[in-house]
Amino acid sequence: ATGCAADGGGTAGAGDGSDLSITFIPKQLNNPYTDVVLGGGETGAEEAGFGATEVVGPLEASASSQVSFINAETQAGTSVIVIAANDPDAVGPALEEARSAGAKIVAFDSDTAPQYRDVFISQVVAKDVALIQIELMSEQIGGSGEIAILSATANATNQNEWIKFIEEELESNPDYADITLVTKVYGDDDDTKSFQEAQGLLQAYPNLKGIISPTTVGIAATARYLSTSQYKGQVALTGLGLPNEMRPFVKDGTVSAFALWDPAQLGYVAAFAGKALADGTITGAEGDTFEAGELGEREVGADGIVIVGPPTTFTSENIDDYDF
Amino acid sequence: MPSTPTPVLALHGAAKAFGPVVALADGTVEILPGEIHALVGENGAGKSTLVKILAGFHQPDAGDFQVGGQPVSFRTVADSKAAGISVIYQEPTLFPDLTVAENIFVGRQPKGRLGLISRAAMRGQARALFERLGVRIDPDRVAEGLSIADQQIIEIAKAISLDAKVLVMDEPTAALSGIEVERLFTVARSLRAAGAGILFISHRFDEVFALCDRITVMRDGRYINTHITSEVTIDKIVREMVGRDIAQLYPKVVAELGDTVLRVSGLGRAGVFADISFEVKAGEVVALAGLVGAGRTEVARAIFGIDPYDRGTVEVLGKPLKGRDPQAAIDAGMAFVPEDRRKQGLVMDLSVAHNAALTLRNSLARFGIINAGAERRAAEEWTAKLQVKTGSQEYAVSTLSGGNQQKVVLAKWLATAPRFLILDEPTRGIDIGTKSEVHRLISDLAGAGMAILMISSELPEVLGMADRVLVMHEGRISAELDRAEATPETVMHAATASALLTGTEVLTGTELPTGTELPTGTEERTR
Amino acid sequence: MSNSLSTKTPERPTPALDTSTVLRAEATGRTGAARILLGRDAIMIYALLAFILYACLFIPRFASPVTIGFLGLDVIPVLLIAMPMTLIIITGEIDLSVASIVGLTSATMGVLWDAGMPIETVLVVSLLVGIVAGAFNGFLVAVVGLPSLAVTIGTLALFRGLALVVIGDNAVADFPPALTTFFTSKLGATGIPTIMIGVVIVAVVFGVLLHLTPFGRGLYALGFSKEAATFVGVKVARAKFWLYVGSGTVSALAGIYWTLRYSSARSDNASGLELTVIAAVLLGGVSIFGGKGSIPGVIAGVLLIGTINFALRLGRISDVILIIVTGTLLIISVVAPSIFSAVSRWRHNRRIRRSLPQASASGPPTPPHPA
Amino acid sequence: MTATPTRPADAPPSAGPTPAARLATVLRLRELPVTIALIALVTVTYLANPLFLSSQGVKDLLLNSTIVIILAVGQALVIITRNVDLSVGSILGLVAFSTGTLFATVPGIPIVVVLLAGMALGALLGAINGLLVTVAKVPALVITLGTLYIYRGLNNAWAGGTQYFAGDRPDAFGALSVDTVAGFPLITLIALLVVAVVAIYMVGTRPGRDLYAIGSDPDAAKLFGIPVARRVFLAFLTNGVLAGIAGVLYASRFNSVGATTGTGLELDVVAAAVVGGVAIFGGSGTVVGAALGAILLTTITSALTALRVDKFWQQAIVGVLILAAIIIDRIAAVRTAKKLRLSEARDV
Ligand SMILES: Nc1ncnc2c1ncn2[C@@H]1O[C@H](COP(=O)(O)OP(=O)(O)OP(=O)(O)O)[C@@H](O)[C@H]1O
Ligand SMILES: Nc1ncnc2c1ncn2[C@@H]1O[C@H](COP(=O)(O)OP(=O)(O)OP(=O)(O)O)[C@@H](O)[C@H]1O
Ligand SMILES: [Mg+2]
Ligand SMILES: [Mg+2]
Repeated sequence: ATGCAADGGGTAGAGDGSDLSITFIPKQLNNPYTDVVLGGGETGAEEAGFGATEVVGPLEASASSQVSFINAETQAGTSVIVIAANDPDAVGPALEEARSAGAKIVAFDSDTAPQYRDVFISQVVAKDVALIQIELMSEQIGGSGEIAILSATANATNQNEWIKFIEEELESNPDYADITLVTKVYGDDDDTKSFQEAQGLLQAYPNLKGIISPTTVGIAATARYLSTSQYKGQVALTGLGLPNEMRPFVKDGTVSAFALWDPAQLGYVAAFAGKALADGTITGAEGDTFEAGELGEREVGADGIVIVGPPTTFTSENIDDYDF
Repeated sequence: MPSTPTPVLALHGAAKAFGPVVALADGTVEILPGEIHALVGENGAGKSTLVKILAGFHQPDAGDFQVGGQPVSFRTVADSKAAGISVIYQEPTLFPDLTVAENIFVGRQPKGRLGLISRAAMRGQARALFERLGVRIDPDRVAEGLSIADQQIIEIAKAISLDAKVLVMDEPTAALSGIEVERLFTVARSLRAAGAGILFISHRFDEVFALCDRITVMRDGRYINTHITSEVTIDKIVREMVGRDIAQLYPKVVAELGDTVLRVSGLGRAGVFADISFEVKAGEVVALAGLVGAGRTEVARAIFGIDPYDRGTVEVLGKPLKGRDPQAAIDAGMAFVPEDRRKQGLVMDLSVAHNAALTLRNSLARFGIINAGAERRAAEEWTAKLQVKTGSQEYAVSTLSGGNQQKVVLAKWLATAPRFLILDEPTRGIDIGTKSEVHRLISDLAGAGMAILMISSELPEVLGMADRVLVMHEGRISAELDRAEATPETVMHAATASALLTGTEVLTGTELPTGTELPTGTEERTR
Repeated sequence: MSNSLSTKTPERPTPALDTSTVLRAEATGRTGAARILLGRDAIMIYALLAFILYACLFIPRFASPVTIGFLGLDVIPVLLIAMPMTLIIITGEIDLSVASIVGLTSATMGVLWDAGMPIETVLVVSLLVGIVAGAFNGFLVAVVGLPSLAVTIGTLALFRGLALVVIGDNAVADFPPALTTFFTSKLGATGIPTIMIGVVIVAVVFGVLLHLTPFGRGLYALGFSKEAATFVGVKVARAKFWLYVGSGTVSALAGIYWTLRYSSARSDNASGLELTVIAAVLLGGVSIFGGKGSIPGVIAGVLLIGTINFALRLGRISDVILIIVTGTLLIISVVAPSIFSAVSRWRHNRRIRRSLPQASASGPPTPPHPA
Repeated sequence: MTATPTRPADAPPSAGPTPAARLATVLRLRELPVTIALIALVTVTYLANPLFLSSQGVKDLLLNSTIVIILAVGQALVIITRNVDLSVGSILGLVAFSTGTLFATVPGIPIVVVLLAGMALGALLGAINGLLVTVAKVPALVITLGTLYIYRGLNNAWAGGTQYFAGDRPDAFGALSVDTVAGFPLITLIALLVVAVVAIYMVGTRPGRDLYAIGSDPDAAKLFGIPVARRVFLAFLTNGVLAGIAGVLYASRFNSVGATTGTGLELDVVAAAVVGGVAIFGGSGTVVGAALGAILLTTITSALTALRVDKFWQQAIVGVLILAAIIIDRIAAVRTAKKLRLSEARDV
């Protein structure tokens, strides 16, 4: 599934790392997006030369449910813990304990508070993600009208950051002066709930021109609602989605364009960053660099953030080229 | 012996045990077609158990059972019904949420179009049945809240509507008034004429002798004898039922009376009882007699503070007692042995010791913690005095026999050293041996100066134990009789007398409780 | 006929007149040590010990003080709430709103702290919120007399909804570090969380209340039969009311713990915890019909689920297995006793059938027939 | 004061209920409060936001309640027998995922076959509940709490990270929740059919009435000879089948089905039945009431959104509604009981 890992035939990592172990703790198991990320992570971990790779995590994405998994990993003496935090603070104390027991902490996908981790592997520059979504939306609604945002959980770190940038951009950029953001709603990354929130939006705001959903579950559910309702083609939809999930809605015209990075790269880079931390090649300080397999060298930016790559825009033209 | 027709139903040597208790050791009865057959015996003789075996509800542990000459073995109630046996149980088995009509026809509702239940047909048939029984009950009201008498009538309607070969009636008349009983008899006789066999259970000998062709006597779970009614006397039947001299069973010692311990004046609760006034003195045993459903238990519960009352006062030793507060009653020196020991008297899963000390739990505690040693000692004292037979104080009471359970209930109340004791059916369903022990105890307690109010449905017990008898009828005290005045006739008359009058006569002079809502459409809803 | 019965009960004085002839000389039951060692609670405790032994031997790194620490911190909320829940279920009622009270308390803490109140005030007010929530349940169940299952499904939604109203989608995290570290600190090298002292106190209070006080005796009576309890002077409504207040209070304590342990106050904290608590309590031997159960059994039940949970995570076995194991244990724990009692009833009946005379042996009497 | 004086035992019984009595019967209906609440809610919302009753609005309302209606009807059956089934959410999840799996692995499989398969799976899971409850004679609350966990665990184990999306299923299947007949989406029509069939069964057939008798007094039912175990088993089985139907329709209606589908639905469903006037201790209530309860609870969410009420208030309002329903029910019961006690009483 990971385009990047497949075509490179990457080199196996250093031989001396086989006693190192890495564990991925996603927000929630059994989530398709997560599965793609973890697929990349496992490939990366193998190439980077970890002796043992594990994936553990809660079945429900709640703030505190990740803590006991971190605890168990601490006790198991895992060398690198890679985590996508459901809540930036709730996992903090547990991660501190893991660190003091010698583990290196890599946050990916969704950050923890910066003091609890060594590096954060970010999809893309947060602002870029925000900008591309508002840009796509503006194009589709002709630069004016009411829009709404349908997000994941109200506390999701990454979504909230993007939303913040979107709001700032709407205020500051004169191109978007005629666009008003009327409301933000939350589908909790639950298909049913997102579906009904989408429905409610359209009823409550009859003049709504478009919806931005910066979450894969939300955009798919909204697309499904729009495609089966009278609003199909009338209300624009964009955001971040998985090509495989969105394909039918792009084909039937419900959605004309949406964006995403390659999720597999996220896991892939996280594994290499973990290896570099464990080996002591980097400390997570700004300016540190490490080799991320076939993706080449990566640099740790301000606040310990590593950027993976630019987002891709998917349209009916290119969507068939991707399989994730 | 003349050749006889095949019995429609014949049961021989049926036995049934519940855990350690043998409820029925030799249940035997034969019912001929076109006969009304009485089954008599003391409380706990095993009559209802036998009925439940006929009904297929209990499977006998032993015995031989034939219907229409064919051996049968019922595994479920449905089997028995299918074999043409229709049963009225002693305790009403109505479904409170269903309508009256539906209660009658559950499981065999008349069907109308499309094979669906036809409510109209059901209503019509129910009305026809009630007409036959000469009563008016709205078939469309729910059964919840019906009086015991109405419930009983519905049970009867249900049973006769089955057109069964055998009709079994376990104390159907216990809650009925004279008119209703007469109606029931008319119906029973017509069923007999149509060739059905009827098994009739009653504690009222006048009914048994008026209605039945033959009488089977049971005692202590065993078949004793069967008589042709016209060839036997009440005396003989009673001797066979009791099997011993009454005097020996009721060792009454008249005690010297002391001060008034309990004074009840003008107690009333709308719709349940009214104008209840009486006194009980130290050393006195006052019996509260009456038919089942007369409201005796309700009065006792109100006195003890379990149920509320609207009017009147209760005084213990001259001090007025707060209503609706059993703890206050206990503190004032009252004790109450309730009628249903399984549900009201005991916590079946707790040990004998914990049960016996339950009433003392507050006084056994020091700094809020129960002193386990003191608890055990308190429990042991009374269970030993009453000779409760148990392997250990730590056994759950559910493992004891009924008689021993009743002794634990008595123990737990006597442990509070009460001045006034209410006994509601103190010997219901316990064996004769324990029964006489309980009677001796009652005498001893009265002798020691305790005031006792005893509710009993057993006339011999009432007559044998009481210094004074209060008879209740339809929620009022209809007679107060001295020990000398109290005979089976005077008590029964007071318990039923006014029911023999017509409704209007009963009503004259009855004041309406003030502030009572008059429900609209009552004549439609009720009889 | 009567001989065959009475020979079995030689010590009874009046066998010939006795309907309730006892077949066996004495009722069966267990006394003293046997009663304690073979009871339902004891079985739970054995199961717990057996599992701990297994985990120590076969699950790498399980046998370490670190386990005690993490395990302790994990089970605290369930352990706390299980205490009042045990008492409530013993009286035959239920409280489904506990997890929502945790959420409401947490939300209240977040908002008040965020508004700049001193932490002492925040804690007191949050605790009061829990108490009021419990009293509200208690009022509806005990005073108005509504079915607790329905009431607490309603307040489950209501309290969680109020939590949302209070804090919305915010999360408050910046609680005083001294406090949050205290909540995860351990007692020296033992690995036992410091806060466990408080939990033990709560457990002891409820254990004593249930097993050693007049109030507790009354609760068993109440759970077995409301009537039986009323007759011995138990104030039914009052007892139930205070139990729900207790439940609200302890749920609030759990909410405070939750918020400070994870240093995160949110409206969705502990959502779904009610079923976990109830499952643990039932597993601990409390009968859903009331009247049966004990605090030691429940503690063993909570710890058993907690330990299995932790061991599975340590062995990196998916939570999927945990869910299935929890469900299966729960079913076995209620089905097994009923199978045992069915078997023993069947054996008892068979014995009775053998010991009772058969009808054919006694010969049917020939009652007179009307001429 | 009572009917006693007018008790001429042989007075002719009247022919049928008077109009006044009929009105009284209507007023005593347990479904009345929920119906009034629903009408009031819809009216108020419509006046504030006419879009609420646009054709799309109505369609959405109906679609939203469809799944819960079916589940509430099944739950009502079980509750009426004085039991409860907490495992319905997990059953729905398993069936929904197996529906997705069927479409994905057997291309071209007819929709009817999938529906039947879903019902069969639901029946199996419901039968397991029913067997455990009736054979082992243990409380349904405990058993179904156990199977809630087990079924959910099985679904998680089976599905893992796999999810099936709308695109994996034939268009005709998705169209079930899009196409309308007379303004009613097809899946809603299926739900209404289910309500009608079960309602007729409960009102018009003997086994249906037996369920009420059992819930009203289980001991009396046994004494009376009703096959209690068989009927209760049947109620659990039927509930399983209905949860199965709901699971299949869920897959038609929503975008994705996977490991977590149906989580947390159980209490909503019980709440819907309770709000609809089904007594939690059995014996009374109707499936139509339960369906109305389901509609009310799902509509309230949409209505509050349409009214732009802060979404944070929604859940609290749902809680208040549930409490109001049981309190109203209680008040009615107490009043009836008092009336009956006084009217039935002897002249004291
Ligand atoms: N289910 C049961 N479990 C234990 N003991 C029982 C049970 N049913 C009846 N018994 C006992 O069996 C004995 C006989 O009871 P039964 O009800 O048959 O008497 P009865 O002749 O009908 O008395 P009554 O005239 O009071 O109705 C009693 O001692 C009673 O306590
Ligand atoms: N919950 C109730 N609602 C309405 N009426 C009731 C209720 N409980 C009892 N009654 C009525 O009160 C009357 C007294 O009932 P109860 O059976 O307690 O009398 P009793 O004299 O104690 O009889 P016994 O002790 O022999 O059973 C009955 O006629 C019954 O209809
Ligand atoms: Mg009897
Ligand atoms: Mg009585």
